[in-house]
Amino acid sequence: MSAELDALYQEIILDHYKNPHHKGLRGDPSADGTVEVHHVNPTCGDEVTLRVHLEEADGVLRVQDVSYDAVGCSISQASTSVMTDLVIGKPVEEAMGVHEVFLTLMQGKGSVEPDEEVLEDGIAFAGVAKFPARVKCALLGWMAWKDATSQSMTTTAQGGDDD
Amino acid sequence: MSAELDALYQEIILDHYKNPHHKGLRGDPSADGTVEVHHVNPTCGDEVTLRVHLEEADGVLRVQDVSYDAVGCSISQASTSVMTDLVIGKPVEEAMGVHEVFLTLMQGKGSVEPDEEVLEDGIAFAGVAKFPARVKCALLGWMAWKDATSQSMTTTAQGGDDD
Amino acid sequence: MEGLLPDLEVVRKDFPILGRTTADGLPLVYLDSANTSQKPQVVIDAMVDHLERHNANVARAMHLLGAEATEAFEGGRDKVAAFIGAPERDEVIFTKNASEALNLVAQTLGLEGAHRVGPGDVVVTTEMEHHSNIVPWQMLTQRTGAELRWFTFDEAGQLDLSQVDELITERTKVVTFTWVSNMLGTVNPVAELTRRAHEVGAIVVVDASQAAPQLPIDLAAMPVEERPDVVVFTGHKVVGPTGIGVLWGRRSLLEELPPFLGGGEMIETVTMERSTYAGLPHKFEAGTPPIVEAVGLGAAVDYLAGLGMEAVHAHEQAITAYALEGLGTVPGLRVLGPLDATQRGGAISFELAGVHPHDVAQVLDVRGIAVRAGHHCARPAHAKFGVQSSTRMSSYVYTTPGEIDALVEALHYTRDYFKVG
Amino acid sequence: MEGLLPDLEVVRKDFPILGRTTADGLPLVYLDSANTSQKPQVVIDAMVDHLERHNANVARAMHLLGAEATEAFEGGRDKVAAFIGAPERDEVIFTKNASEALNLVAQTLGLEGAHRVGPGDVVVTTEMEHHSNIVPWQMLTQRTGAELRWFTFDEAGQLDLSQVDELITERTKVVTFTWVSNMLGTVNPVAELTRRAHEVGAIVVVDASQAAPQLPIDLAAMPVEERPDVVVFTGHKVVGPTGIGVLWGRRSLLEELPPFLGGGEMIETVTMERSTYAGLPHKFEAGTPPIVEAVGLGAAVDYLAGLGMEAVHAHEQAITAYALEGLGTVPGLRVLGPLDATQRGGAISFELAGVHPHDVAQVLDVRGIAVRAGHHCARPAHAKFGVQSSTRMSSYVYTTPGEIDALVEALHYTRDYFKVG
Ligand SMILES: Cc1ncc(COP(=O)(O)O)c(C=O)c1O
Ligand SMILES: Cc1ncc(COP(=O)(O)O)c(C=O)c1O
Repeated sequence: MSAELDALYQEIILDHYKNPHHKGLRGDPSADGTVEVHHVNPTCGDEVTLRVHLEEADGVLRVQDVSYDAVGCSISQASTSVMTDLVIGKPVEEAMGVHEVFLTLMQGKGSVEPDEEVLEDGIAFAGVAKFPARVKCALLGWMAWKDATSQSMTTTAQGGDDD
Repeated sequence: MSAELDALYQEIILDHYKNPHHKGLRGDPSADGTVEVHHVNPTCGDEVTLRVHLEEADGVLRVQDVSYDAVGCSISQASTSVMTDLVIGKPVEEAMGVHEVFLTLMQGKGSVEPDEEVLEDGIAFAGVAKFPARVKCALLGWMAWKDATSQSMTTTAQGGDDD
Repeated sequence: MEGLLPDLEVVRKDFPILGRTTADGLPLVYLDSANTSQKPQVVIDAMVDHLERHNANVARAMHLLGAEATEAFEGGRDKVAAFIGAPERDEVIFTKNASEALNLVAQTLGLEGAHRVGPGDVVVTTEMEHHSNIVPWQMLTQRTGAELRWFTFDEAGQLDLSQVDELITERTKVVTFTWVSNMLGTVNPVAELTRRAHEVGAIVVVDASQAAPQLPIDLAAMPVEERPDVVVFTGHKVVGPTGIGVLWGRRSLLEELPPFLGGGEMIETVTMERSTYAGLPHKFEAGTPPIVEAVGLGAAVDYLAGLGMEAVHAHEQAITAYALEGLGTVPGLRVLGPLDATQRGGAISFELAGVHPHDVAQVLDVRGIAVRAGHHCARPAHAKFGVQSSTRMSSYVYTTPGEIDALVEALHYTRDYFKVG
Repeated sequence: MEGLLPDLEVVRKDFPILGRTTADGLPLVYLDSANTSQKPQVVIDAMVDHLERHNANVARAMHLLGAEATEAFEGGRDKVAAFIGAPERDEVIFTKNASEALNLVAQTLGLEGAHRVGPGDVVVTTEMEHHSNIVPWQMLTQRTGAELRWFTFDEAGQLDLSQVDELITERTKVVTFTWVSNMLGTVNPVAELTRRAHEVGAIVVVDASQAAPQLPIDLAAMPVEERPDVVVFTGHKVVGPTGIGVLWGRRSLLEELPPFLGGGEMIETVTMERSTYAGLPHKFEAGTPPIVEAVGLGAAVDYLAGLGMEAVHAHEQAITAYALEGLGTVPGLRVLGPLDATQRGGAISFELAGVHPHDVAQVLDVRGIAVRAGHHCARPAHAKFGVQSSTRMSSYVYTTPGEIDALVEALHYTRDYFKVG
């Protein structure tokens, strides 16, 4: 019983929940390359307002910053915190790849081996995949990030027509 | 099997079906005391257009005439035909009484003994009461008559305010 | 007989009700499947198992039963999506029946969106529709000031396609028609009508209430210009329970339409001042959905898929051909609809000279044979033939040639009983 | 404990699902009945018997099975009418759920009739409604240019009735509120609010989704000025199946409202040009109705009537009192709603300091205890308390004091597990 719970609530998750990284909205929401989105899990009402700032340098588009305000359960809060650790500073393309890997893990119903190289603290969510009702929680922040990033890429691509 | 059918399709019913009484609309629909109604059995689409002419004489309101056009099954056609025989010429109050007796017979699920004194050919419908789906057929013409008569009484009552 | 389901006797054993007899001990001959189909044991068992072991509300419950119920319910959606080859499973919306699905589309088209129907616009339907595909469009056109027009059909029960150019014009916003007529049995040319409607930018709404039980449907395999924008059908005619209907719609159209019913499940967030709405399919599923019904419907379409819809279709055609032949031997009997079994569905409406349909049905019923008498919710189509009602026999996967024989014999008996001929 | 159902252990045996265990072999403690109730064997059996022996379409079928199915379906209506003491059985309309019933009223009030809602009119609801009794009225007022206003409630979960004069005025066309709140448990003063609304000629729509399962309702016995004009509830919360809801409405009002969905069953005659509509109840029941669901619902309300609604109510109150007491022993736990069990329904929502409701529900679930976490489709009411979500336990006729003990113990464990306190 407790073992089952422990598989879900890994120490890493509870740590991120108590001390979330990169929390609190930062930066100028109207700056070039910045997009803010608001996502909701209609099932339970968990919400996240998330801001992504992309910047291009040397022909590579990077996730310059991600910040957020959120209310929700331990899983959604910790997952958003871990997500920011994983994507901030990475080239967008690479970060999208990490998102894919995390998504595959979550949708695997517990049958996917997590890759620590790629997911770092994110491997703690392997147990969540066995709780279908919680998968949405773990994905809330990631989905918001992906949405904001895609939107920013569209605007950035339009703004950067001349290169 | 055939006995069951014969209980429903009494000779009297088939006779009225083949040779309906008082069929064909008559009289002036806009005459004082005349009301025309159109009733439908939505289940099967059977229809009747029925005209009632009431007239007062010696302080008694009478069913002067009933005429109709109708399409429908043997039961609804025969029942309308029998109804006209029963109500034409009677004081409205008495005719309404006959209607009540017929209604009671039809809603009795076969447990009510028909009263030949009152219902005459109408007793042939006693068997219909055992076929719930056909009760509506047997009542179509009666309901139309009652509706038209009630409407006519209201207008007649209004017209006759001064007596 | 060729084309019959190979294991017909086994199939019949799957349907417990077929073991029933009348009060006189006569076997039941159920020839009213176009009205509603009977249910195989697997459908009943799936519903019982759900109610006895997994019942909970869906989506919003995160406990064990809630997760199981949600999986079962959404599993029903997956099965239905597979059954019709839906391009996307989230395009499958559960309604309460086919009628609600048609109203959902007709009513929301009157409210907003690129396809909004307004004054001067034309909605085209046909004269052979079920009332459920006429009345919603009358309401829409009356409320919006649009015009309702319709294809007529000929003596043989075929739509008059020479009216296409006149009816499907730049003014036409919606073209709607039944895939298979529930009264005439006619199979309409979905691909051709859809292509023509799409050419003028109209959306196409197809009533597949009689098609889904009988024809293999693979939406994803249709060329997109020939694929309707909306296809609806109803659970109880595909061996599923009442209380559930299906609306499949092209995602882009469904996203453009405003919500229909408001309430729980269909929202994203709610404040007292305003609300935002959930994505597909939940946007159109207000309140607690038909959960045990989706479980039953999932089992039902799986059952039909197990028989194979090609085989089901072949069976219907074989029985229909046999029935048309048998009915032809009854003097004074006139079939209303196409006479070639390969060109029609399995509902056969007919008149019997001198005997009213109710009386026909009554005599048959006393012999244990269930047919339908009345207008079959298709009054305009009856009016076309100058009749008010007809008798209809309709077969399904469990119908045997022997049952058709019983029908034909009973019709002869009916004529004798009423002394016609 | 006083007030419990005398044969509680026998009652529990009536519900097959209560015999289930979790994967770990723990007994199931189902405390999510306000979300949906479990089903007794008699309800399941009635549905199975119908599907296996009497299934046919209703009203329009005149054969043996058709007559049996019609009798069973209309018998369900009679039973429901008796359950709520409806003045007339034909005033009972079957919808797909409570949400559809509320939308039916809200949408048709926007179309025509003496009570038609238009620009400048006011619709009054409350801040403690289920989304299904907020969103339809938002849609109505947005579409018609009317104004939506609402009663707020206080910290104790009681409506602020000092707002009556300000909210219920000559401009007010509709007053709608929940009889029993699904989140707070508050029981609202139906008679008083209805009387005030009737004084200004407003119609009163009461959401009895949580009241019907718990309180004896006898509409015919209410003084007419205190009797709401419309009362709705949903089948799956009164131990019936999903796929069916109930709308009771005063005949004269229902006759005045235009039809909602168009189609089969709700018509009188149809021509291509126009249609006329059937009388009550069929006018509002387009398409094939929820037949097997009405059979199940009939058996369900009969089951509850058999227990006696007074006894059911007493049981809820006893369990609720016991639960409030037990929850009071958990440090950091705050109940959102009235604290006096005699003044409330059986749904208890609470916060547990330091642990998010999802995490509470998760820990409980692992111990076999099913509660609900989230906004319970009452976001505005949660916002009022400054929270986004809460945990909710809700009991029913099968709930035992032992199950409440298990809940309370599990909440203590939850605090330990998350190291709060
Ligand atoms: C108070 C209240 N109103 C309305 C509803 C909606 O019921 P349904 O989801 O069955 O439409 C519910 C239940 O979810 C409820 O608790
Ligand atoms: C062609 C057709 N369309 C629509 C319907 C309506 O289906 P439902 O009554 O389940 O809404 C039917 C069946 O009655 C039908 O045969």
